[in-house]
Amino acid sequence: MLRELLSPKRESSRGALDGERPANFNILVGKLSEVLVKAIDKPLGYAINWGRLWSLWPVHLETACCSLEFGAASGPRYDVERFGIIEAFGSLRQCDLMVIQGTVTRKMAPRVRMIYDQMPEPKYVIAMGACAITGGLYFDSYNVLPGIDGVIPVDVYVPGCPPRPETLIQGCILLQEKIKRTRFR
Amino acid sequence: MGSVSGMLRALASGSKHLAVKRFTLRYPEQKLKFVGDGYQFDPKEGVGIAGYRGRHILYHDKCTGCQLCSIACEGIAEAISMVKVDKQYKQNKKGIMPQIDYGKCVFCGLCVDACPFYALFMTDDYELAAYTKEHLIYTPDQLAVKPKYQGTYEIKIDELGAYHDE
Amino acid sequence: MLLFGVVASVPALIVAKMIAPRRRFFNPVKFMPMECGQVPSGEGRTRFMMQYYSYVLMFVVFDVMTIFLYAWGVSLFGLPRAVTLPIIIFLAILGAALAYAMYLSARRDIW
Amino acid sequence: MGLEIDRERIPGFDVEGKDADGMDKGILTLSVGPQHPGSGHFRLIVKVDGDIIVEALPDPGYVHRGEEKMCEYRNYIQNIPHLERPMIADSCGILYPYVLAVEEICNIPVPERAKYIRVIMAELNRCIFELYWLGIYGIFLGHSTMFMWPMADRELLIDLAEMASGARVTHAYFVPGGVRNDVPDAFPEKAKRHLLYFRNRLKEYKDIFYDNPLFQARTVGVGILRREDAINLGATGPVLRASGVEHDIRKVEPYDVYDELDFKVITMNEGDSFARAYVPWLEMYESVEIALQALERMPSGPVRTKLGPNPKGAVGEVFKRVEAARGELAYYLVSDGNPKPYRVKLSVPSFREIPVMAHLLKGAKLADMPSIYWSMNYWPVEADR
Amino acid sequence: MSTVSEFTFSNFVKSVLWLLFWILIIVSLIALPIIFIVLFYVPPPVINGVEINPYLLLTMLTNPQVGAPLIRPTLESLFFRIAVFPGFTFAALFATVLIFAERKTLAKMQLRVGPYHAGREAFWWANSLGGFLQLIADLLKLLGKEIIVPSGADKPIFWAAPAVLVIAAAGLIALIPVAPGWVIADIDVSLLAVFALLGFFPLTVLLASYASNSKYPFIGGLRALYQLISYEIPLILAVLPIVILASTLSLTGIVEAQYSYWFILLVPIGAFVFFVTALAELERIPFDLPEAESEIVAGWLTEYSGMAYGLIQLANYIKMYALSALFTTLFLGGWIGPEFLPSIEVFNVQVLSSGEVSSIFWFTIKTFGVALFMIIVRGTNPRVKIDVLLRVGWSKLIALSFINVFIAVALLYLGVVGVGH
Amino acid sequence: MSQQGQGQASTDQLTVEKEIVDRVIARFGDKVKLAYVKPRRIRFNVSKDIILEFARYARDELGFDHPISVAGVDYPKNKLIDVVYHIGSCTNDKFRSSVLVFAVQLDRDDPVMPTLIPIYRGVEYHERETFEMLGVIFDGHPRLERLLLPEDWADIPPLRKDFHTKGREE
Repeated sequence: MLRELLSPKRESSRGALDGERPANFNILVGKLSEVLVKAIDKPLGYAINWGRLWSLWPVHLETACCSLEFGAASGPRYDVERFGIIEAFGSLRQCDLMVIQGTVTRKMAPRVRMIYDQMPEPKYVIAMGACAITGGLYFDSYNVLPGIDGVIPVDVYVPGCPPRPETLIQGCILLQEKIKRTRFR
Repeated sequence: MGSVSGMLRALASGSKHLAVKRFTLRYPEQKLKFVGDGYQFDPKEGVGIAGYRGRHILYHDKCTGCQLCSIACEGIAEAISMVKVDKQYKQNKKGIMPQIDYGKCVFCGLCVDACPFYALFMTDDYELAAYTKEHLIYTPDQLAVKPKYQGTYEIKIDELGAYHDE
Repeated sequence: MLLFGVVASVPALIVAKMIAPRRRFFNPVKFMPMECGQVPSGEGRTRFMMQYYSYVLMFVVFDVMTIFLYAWGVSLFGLPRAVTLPIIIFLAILGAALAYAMYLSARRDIW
Repeated sequence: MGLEIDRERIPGFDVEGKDADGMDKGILTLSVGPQHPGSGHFRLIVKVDGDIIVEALPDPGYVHRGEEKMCEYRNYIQNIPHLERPMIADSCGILYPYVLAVEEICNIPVPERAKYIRVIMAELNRCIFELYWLGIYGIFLGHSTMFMWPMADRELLIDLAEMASGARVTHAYFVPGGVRNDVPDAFPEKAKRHLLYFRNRLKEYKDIFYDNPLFQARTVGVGILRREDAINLGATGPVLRASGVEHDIRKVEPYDVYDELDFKVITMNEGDSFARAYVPWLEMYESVEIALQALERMPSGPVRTKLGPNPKGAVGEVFKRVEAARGELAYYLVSDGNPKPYRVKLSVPSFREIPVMAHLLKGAKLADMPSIYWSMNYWPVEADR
Repeated sequence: MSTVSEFTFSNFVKSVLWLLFWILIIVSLIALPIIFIVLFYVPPPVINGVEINPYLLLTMLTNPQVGAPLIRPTLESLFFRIAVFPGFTFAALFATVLIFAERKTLAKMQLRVGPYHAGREAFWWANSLGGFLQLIADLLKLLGKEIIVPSGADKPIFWAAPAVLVIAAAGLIALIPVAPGWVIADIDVSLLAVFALLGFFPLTVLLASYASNSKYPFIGGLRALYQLISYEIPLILAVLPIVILASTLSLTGIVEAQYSYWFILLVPIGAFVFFVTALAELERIPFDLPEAESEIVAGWLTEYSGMAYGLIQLANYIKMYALSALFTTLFLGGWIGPEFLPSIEVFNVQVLSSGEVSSIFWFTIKTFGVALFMIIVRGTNPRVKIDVLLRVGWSKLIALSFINVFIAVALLYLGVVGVGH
Repeated sequence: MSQQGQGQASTDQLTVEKEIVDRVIARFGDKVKLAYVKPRRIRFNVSKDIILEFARYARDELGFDHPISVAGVDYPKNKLIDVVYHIGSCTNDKFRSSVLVFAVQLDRDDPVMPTLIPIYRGVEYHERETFEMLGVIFDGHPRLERLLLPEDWADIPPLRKDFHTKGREE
């Protein structure tokens, strides 16, 4: 699915269907702009996407008890800073990764959405723990959301209750794979 | 002066740790060693056998489709549902086996405690992250696979401090 | 050098502004002042009680005085020794004022 | 029903700070949380006048998951996994009184070895929690090294707990009638090795943290809780003991085998943030001592009483309390004779610290907020349940 | 915008080749004509009496020896000094190394690894760098990050503040002598200029925080102001004995006055006070009150995102370099040290003399040592409170500085040291 | 009722508990009802008219000085809500291992009782929680408002027995 979306075939077909700019508008200008886009945008896109892979700064948002294992993951034994993930930024304006650490209650959900909205683009979301994925243990609780998909889009699911730090690191590696394959905006 | 000496001692203590061995387990290359083959349960004794509680393993030749694991999970996380399997086993007349949704499972191991036929155990596998929720649902066939996980590293303690080593 | 600072920093901002991703639609929530996930309440810039105000006053006085000392310090080697005495007196006055201010500050809680 | 709520006064989205009264005085309403590096999953509405906090209103409930209601739908065994979730840093501590209560109401005997294993696990968990707490205390005061060292040493004990129970933090290890599985054969030796090393490591914290004059400048004399206030506000655990009250459930009302073990109750008389940070550090030595003693005396034998699938409780009620890492943790359990409890009430230490926190923050400086807030041994998930 | 099909190394190489191809075409079609037009109207620069014309440049491509005598004059030209060596590039590089050193040293102190894996999927040699690519990744990420300006902010000030901070930091490094003669702006009162520039930062912080129109930055800005109040006077007083002993306000002169004794041996108290106040000036732990996370989120940085944040951090670390260098200059004898390194020669033409190379080496080593000590202090201490800082600054540090001044005067009058010594 | 059939504790070791019971009965007589005496646990059922008096007596005379828990229990069959206070003691060495339990039985349709904040300041948040979870109104409480539930909660209090979570209606 992802690969189909991103394949060059689709790009060329979309260019033909675009119609905004007639193909014979001005050969020189049209070609030059295309050349500029090709020449600058593509390598820069690669470079910046590569930068994003290795510089995921998680926002300091704790929604429930999985924050414990998140803390352990940034501790010396697992040390996610090896992967460029530093859990030391106070403000959400400097962050680009949101790890939902556990249960999202009905009281927390609007805040989570607001924090997500206020983060600068691009931003990625990891759902950590069974509660964040489906509600987990609290599937029949009156105050817990059944997963956070309805609130914010999720990139990677990390199961466990709470997940081991290793699993979280594995999720981060999966997220890096995903960023690699997505389009640079 | 007391404060100055306190400051100096703090600095000395911090600098001293520049010589202590790093504690980090370099995870993707190094993996932890656990006790045993994962958590198991002996229904005759009524006592579990110590081990890590990771992903389940299902022995198809022992599972009778009795649904006890599913019932045990009902009040906990509703992670286990019984699904039809293609193959027929003589001990499993109904042809149903547990399918586990790891998006819901909390790895408490009470389903293992509930299984009276030594069919459902847990393993050391914890690398379960996925891109979609569907990938987190493990069918009986996936559950039967023994994980290829092999960890060898554990904590060593000596005069250089605690660190991870084989 | 200052000009070079401009040359080095402004393009970075402009380039970042140019290539940074933007969403098509305008999301007003994003541009709200950040307040820990809450909708901000009240003004961001309020009248704020100026605590440690006396330190500010002291600073205004002392900052000028200390710079005067530099003129003395630079030329000290060339000056006759007798000239140092007034400076010592000047420093003593400064020190006394400071000590009095610190004494007052110890007696007041809100300083 | 009388449930009309004055919506204007709900501590919620947009009510505070808008009153013209507060604006004129230059009072700034800060929302500390839920996304705040100094709050966790909790919100403090702090009104500051310059640098002084004039009022601090705790606003918990961001992790309220309805544990008590969920208990009524599950039987006694199924309640175990979710009842330890409110406090996974100390999951044995929060499960302990529940297991004791169920044992009393269902009349289940416990083997002797299981009692010792429980004590060892409870003490390990106490240390695990205190270390995590200490680490966060360090990072709250801007001391990143003090976050990392306790985190590293905590992993030594987590390794032990994982060896015995099979999970890093959510052990689900205690069950009515004992523990779920016997500890592995290698456990006692490894436990001794790790505990002795850990006890040596504890000394390191003194130089860099407790004796550091900058740390003392931030905590000594800050947020002094007087003895009478501590008692009357219902403070518990290290907070209470730091105010000079010698009250420890392990001594006052010994459960399992605590009356056979030799340990001291740590108290300090200052009642400030420093004392509240120092008492847990001293208690960790005692915990290591208790665990070592229990390892020595642990008899062999069975570890679990075999039960039917659905134990039924007798009609009646029990109130069981233990000393968890944060203080007195009690369960009030009402049974109507069914396999499911009629009502389970958790009285958690964190919830009891909320009024203490509000009391201490009033009149403190804004910079003292982290040191007071986190010295309360407060864990929002547990308080919200 | 183009799309990226898959991130593989071959794709990357392909795109780079593609880029080179089109650059060639653009160069030949547009750039070359423009160059010729420019050359027609603008006279070529003259270095050391030699006219740098295209012919010479082309000759240098085949016969580099021709360029050798031109290297030294190039190094001495003002543009090179501002842009490259004692100037911006050197400072930015030094700042980068400092960020890396800080992260790695703190990690080692905290028993962990620190940044390590960055870039290992694309470059096989990435791990051997021990994570240095991490900084490039951070930079690229920040470059491609959205910059949010909160509604109600004063946009010009909000945008200008990061640039102003970088500019002021750049101004600082212009005044610091790296080796004999190697200084961009060698003015007589450079010490006073340093103080003037240092006073610039908290004011910018205050403006930026006020422009953000948010509560936490507001408090952070006020804290920056209080912090300025508490450390500024001890900072100025701590340097006064140096001025007394060296009888000059020029940094070069101060270094030259230390050929017999480093001033840290004569006025250790001043060095201590200066170090503490430099930490406060840098807003580093234990004095990072304006950015105290656990109290006021990120202080005055709260609303800054993307490259604006990146520039502020860059300015901070350039400032850290500048203040370490200032400490070296004032107390550790600047570039002074034994000459032991060989001179650098290109085609038998001496580019840098042995003394210059050694001077630069000693200066760099000392500055790095001071910065490393700052990092260790950061790793071992918690943050202080603003009232403690004010009280300590006004009672203890000022008293120490006065004692210091008297020591210097006494040393001078006792004839122990002095300019003529 | 739940607390019947539990008063028959073994009578030999319960001297401390007996002493508390005797002193309370001597002071209040018939106004309080002894529900049970178990080792270290004594429960009285107190009517809401004398609850303040009772609590003050327990604090000042008996030394039960800090609240451990305030729990509400809903009994729809009896149309009652029990508000159960568990009070412990730190200062009285004799009683410190005991927990004094006293319950107020309120009408389920109109659960109003006076607040105990004047006597035990620590019950403030416990009582707010009980108000929120069971709808018990505490007269004189300064901040009787939402505590744990979301601001827009519009259902009946969740710990009442006629509140059922989704999928669990029985």
